[in-house]
Amino acid sequence: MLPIDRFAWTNRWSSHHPGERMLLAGGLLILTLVLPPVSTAPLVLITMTAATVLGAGVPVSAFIRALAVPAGFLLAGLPFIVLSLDLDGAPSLVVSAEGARMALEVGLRSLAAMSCLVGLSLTTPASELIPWLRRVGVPQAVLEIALLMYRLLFVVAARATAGREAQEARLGYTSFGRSVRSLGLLTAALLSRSLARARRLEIGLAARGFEGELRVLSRPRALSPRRLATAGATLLAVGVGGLSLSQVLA
Amino acid sequence: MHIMEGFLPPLHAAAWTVVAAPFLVIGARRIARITREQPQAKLLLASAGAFAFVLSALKLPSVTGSCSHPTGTGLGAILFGPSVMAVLGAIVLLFQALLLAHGGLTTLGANIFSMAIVGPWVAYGCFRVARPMGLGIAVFLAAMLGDLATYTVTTGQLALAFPDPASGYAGAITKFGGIFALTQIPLAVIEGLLTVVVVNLLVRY
Amino acid sequence: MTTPILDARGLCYDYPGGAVALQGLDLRIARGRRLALLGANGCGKTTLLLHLNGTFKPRAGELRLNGRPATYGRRALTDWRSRVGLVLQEPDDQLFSATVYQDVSFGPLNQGLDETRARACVLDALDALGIGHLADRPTHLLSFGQKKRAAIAGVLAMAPEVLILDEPDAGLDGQGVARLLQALEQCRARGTTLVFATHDVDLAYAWADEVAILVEGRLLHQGEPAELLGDSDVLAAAGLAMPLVLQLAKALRRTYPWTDGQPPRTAAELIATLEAVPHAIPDTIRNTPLTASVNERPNLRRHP
Amino acid sequence: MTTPILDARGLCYDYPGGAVALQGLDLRIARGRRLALLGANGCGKTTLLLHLNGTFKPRAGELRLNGRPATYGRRALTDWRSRVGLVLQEPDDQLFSATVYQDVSFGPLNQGLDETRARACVLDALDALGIGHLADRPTHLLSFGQKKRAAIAGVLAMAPEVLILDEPDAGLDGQGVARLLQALEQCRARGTTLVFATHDVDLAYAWADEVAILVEGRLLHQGEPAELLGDSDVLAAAGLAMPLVLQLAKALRRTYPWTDGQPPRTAAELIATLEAVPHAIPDTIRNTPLTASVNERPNLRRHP
Repeated sequence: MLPIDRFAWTNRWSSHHPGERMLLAGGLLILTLVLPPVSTAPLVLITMTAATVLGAGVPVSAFIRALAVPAGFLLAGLPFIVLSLDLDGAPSLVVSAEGARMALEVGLRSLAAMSCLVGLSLTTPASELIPWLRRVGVPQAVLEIALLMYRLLFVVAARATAGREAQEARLGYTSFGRSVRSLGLLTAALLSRSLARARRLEIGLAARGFEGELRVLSRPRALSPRRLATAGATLLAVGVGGLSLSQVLA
Repeated sequence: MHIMEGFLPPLHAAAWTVVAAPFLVIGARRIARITREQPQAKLLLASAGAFAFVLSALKLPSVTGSCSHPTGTGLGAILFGPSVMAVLGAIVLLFQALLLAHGGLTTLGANIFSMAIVGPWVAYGCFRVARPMGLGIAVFLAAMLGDLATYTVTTGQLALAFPDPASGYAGAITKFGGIFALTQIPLAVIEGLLTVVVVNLLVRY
Repeated sequence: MTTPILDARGLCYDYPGGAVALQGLDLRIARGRRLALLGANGCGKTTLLLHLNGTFKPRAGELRLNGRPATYGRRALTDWRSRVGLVLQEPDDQLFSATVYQDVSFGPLNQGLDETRARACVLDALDALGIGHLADRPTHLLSFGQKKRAAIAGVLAMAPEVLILDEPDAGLDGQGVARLLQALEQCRARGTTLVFATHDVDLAYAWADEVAILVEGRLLHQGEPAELLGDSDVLAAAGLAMPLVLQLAKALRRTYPWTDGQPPRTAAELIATLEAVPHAIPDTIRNTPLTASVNERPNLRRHP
Repeated sequence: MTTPILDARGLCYDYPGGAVALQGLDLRIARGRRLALLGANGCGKTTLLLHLNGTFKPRAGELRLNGRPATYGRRALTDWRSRVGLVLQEPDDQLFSATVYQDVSFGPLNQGLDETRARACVLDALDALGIGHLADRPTHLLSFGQKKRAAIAGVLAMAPEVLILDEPDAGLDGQGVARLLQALEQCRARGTTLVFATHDVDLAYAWADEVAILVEGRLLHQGEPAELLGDSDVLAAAGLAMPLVLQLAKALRRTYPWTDGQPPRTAAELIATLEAVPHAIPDTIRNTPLTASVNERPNLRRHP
């Protein structure tokens, strides 16, 4: 379960300061959104793929697999932007030039933006991104809940997977009706066991002096000026490249 | 139904974030107050959130053969109330973006508004209104209508972003609404049934 | 030689995210026997079990069920899972319903049995596991050992030809293990083939007709328990220790020899062997102090 | 006689819903020793442990910490839990943070240590458990044995005087148990008092300086391992079997006697004892067939 997370912890950059990757992926994401997509998006897609695969050493197959599902949804959705619905008279669907141009722009922008998201999440664990939310004013209690949730979702996921396997072994998913019933049983069991686990965790943490705050120390990691500069230069190059390419295309 | 990363124009993405923000601020304040009085509530809320995330990653049996996922919106709203659910839902959506590449960071505001705010509030309202008609019916209506409300909002969000060149917003709503009506209404019914099964079992425990 | 009920050849499986679980694993499960799958934690035991009932599909390799290659269509899987029952390690992962009776009826009803026949299967399975009196208890109020037996009953009620159990002794105390083995012996008496995955060499040695030793997703050896579990090289390669009874039997044999028959498999057998010896030991030996140094206590049990 | 570090007298505790867990339990934990709490599943071991660090408050009875009666105020509890560390059976019930390093830092920070000193405690604890190399690993990608050691490190980092472990060997294979015991021996070398709750008589016998046997929420006996675990009456009352090594040592003693010293505690010691014997066994014995009947295989290990 959750292969993206596994790569986030095991890639070549996982020991670096997460800020470096946030600068690169976040910067590219912003460029994708604000610059003309037709020229910028392909550059972003290429840069982000190269950074993730060649830089961080994430297998290209993993990158493609992570991108495949949302890209599939994107492909399924684009025809509805290309097709224009004429409601005057008998309703009819026609291909409109404006729709096609919009679909191209949205498709490219979205694909490039997804590559930034996937690149960031394949190289940086979610638990290292969440603490940054403190800077946009998210209260400490909510951050602690989010970080605890990150840990617990793997525990619950393991139980869900095993429960599903046990039900399948007993033929619980061989018809539609049985599937709904089995999934209902599994859901109810998971919920009550998740809440029971919360109570056991309360005992486990009380034994370690829990009195309200879930404060922990992280291993200090230094920002590398060299890598920050490289990321900044990349952003600059993609930005300038995207803008000038759009001039050429115009 | 998640709106994927980069799909919305930047202005729309920013606007939906602004719309969702007050609900999140209220929910976060409420959580901060609850956990100050009862620190253990942190563990309970995190467990519930982890459960909601995992539930959303389980495949829902579907008549059409396509795969979809229960949202758990209705169940969460009934159990925890809509304002807490807004924050839990927002965190779940963040994890879905980061761990599963479902949805996105720039579209987080829009997705939070449809799935963690409107859905739970509608489900909660339906539950309160329909409660006298019996637990099963109330739960079914809450979960189903909560889902449908989410899809309706998503349709509106997409239509606002991509008005039809010929027929404008009305045409866009018809187009996007049409797809969702075909694919999502059966799923909303299944989610309703599933939630009834779950609540019945929980009541019996 | 009869066709094995399950025959795995060259199974390979990788987990998403890159962890390799099985790398060309072979295994033959003969009908009507007790097979122990032995290996240290993380050797791929559980992954293998999930292949044996069709939950996982191997990337490469082949599985034969009663001589015919397995297919993964919906109907084929239904039939497969009716024949090969799988009990996971953690009973809480497989008990869902409110009462034991309801839970055990889950499988038979999914098999499409009518209520009367399903009821008969449920009562039969509860009886075989000696938990008929727990039928109406809520599952969450059972003790750990009771939960374990209820989980097994839920699979047994489907009348599988092979019953596969993942770490059946985990978490049970001595009496719990004894009761469980007794119940499983009942199943075997009805002709069910039994497969255990375990890291407990003592249990495997005492209980199995045959052992298969797994190392890093491969089969190291499959054969006679006494032979494989008495071979220090095999055990070292698998990261396992020799069963205690066998260690002692071998040590005794050096000083206190017996013939080349089968060595004893349980403490009871070993002691019976010792007691059968004429007590005619000369006084010179009888009075030799034999105590090991008491002050020096190795930390590791079972690791000589 | 020195004051015991923990002294429980007449503890009574009922669970809501009526289940009686402790009924007048006494226990003395002496400083610097290894105490094993033995009992069958459901005898109240875990409930007792939760009293020993103040998580549960007894309905009746008294607990003394270093000779002074325990109180349950917030400050008293904080101090108590700094002195008495409790490791639960299930590591997932105690690990809450994304990485091992973060998780282990939780306890020291709660004790009010400043960052520098907390970091030193974390590294020290990781080192004692031999998991320094896992510091930056995510908790959820650890193996079960690694999780167990991480959970222990999280408690050890608080430098408790007593370290209490619930079923520390549960779910670990032979090598995992060996590694864990090695790590705990490190803790003991620093002066930490160790308490295990377990149902594994073999482990308790090999490892403990003292055993306490619990039956139905009461202390049956507390004393020397060899004495209590060699007493069939005591064991029968507790629903426990005799440790295998002790069973064999006793059986050997009848046919193959040694002096009245301490019996061997591990297979290694027993074998060393046997190997120390002069091999002068008359040929009449050497040639007697000693094999137990092979066809008749008892189902129950360790239950003669």
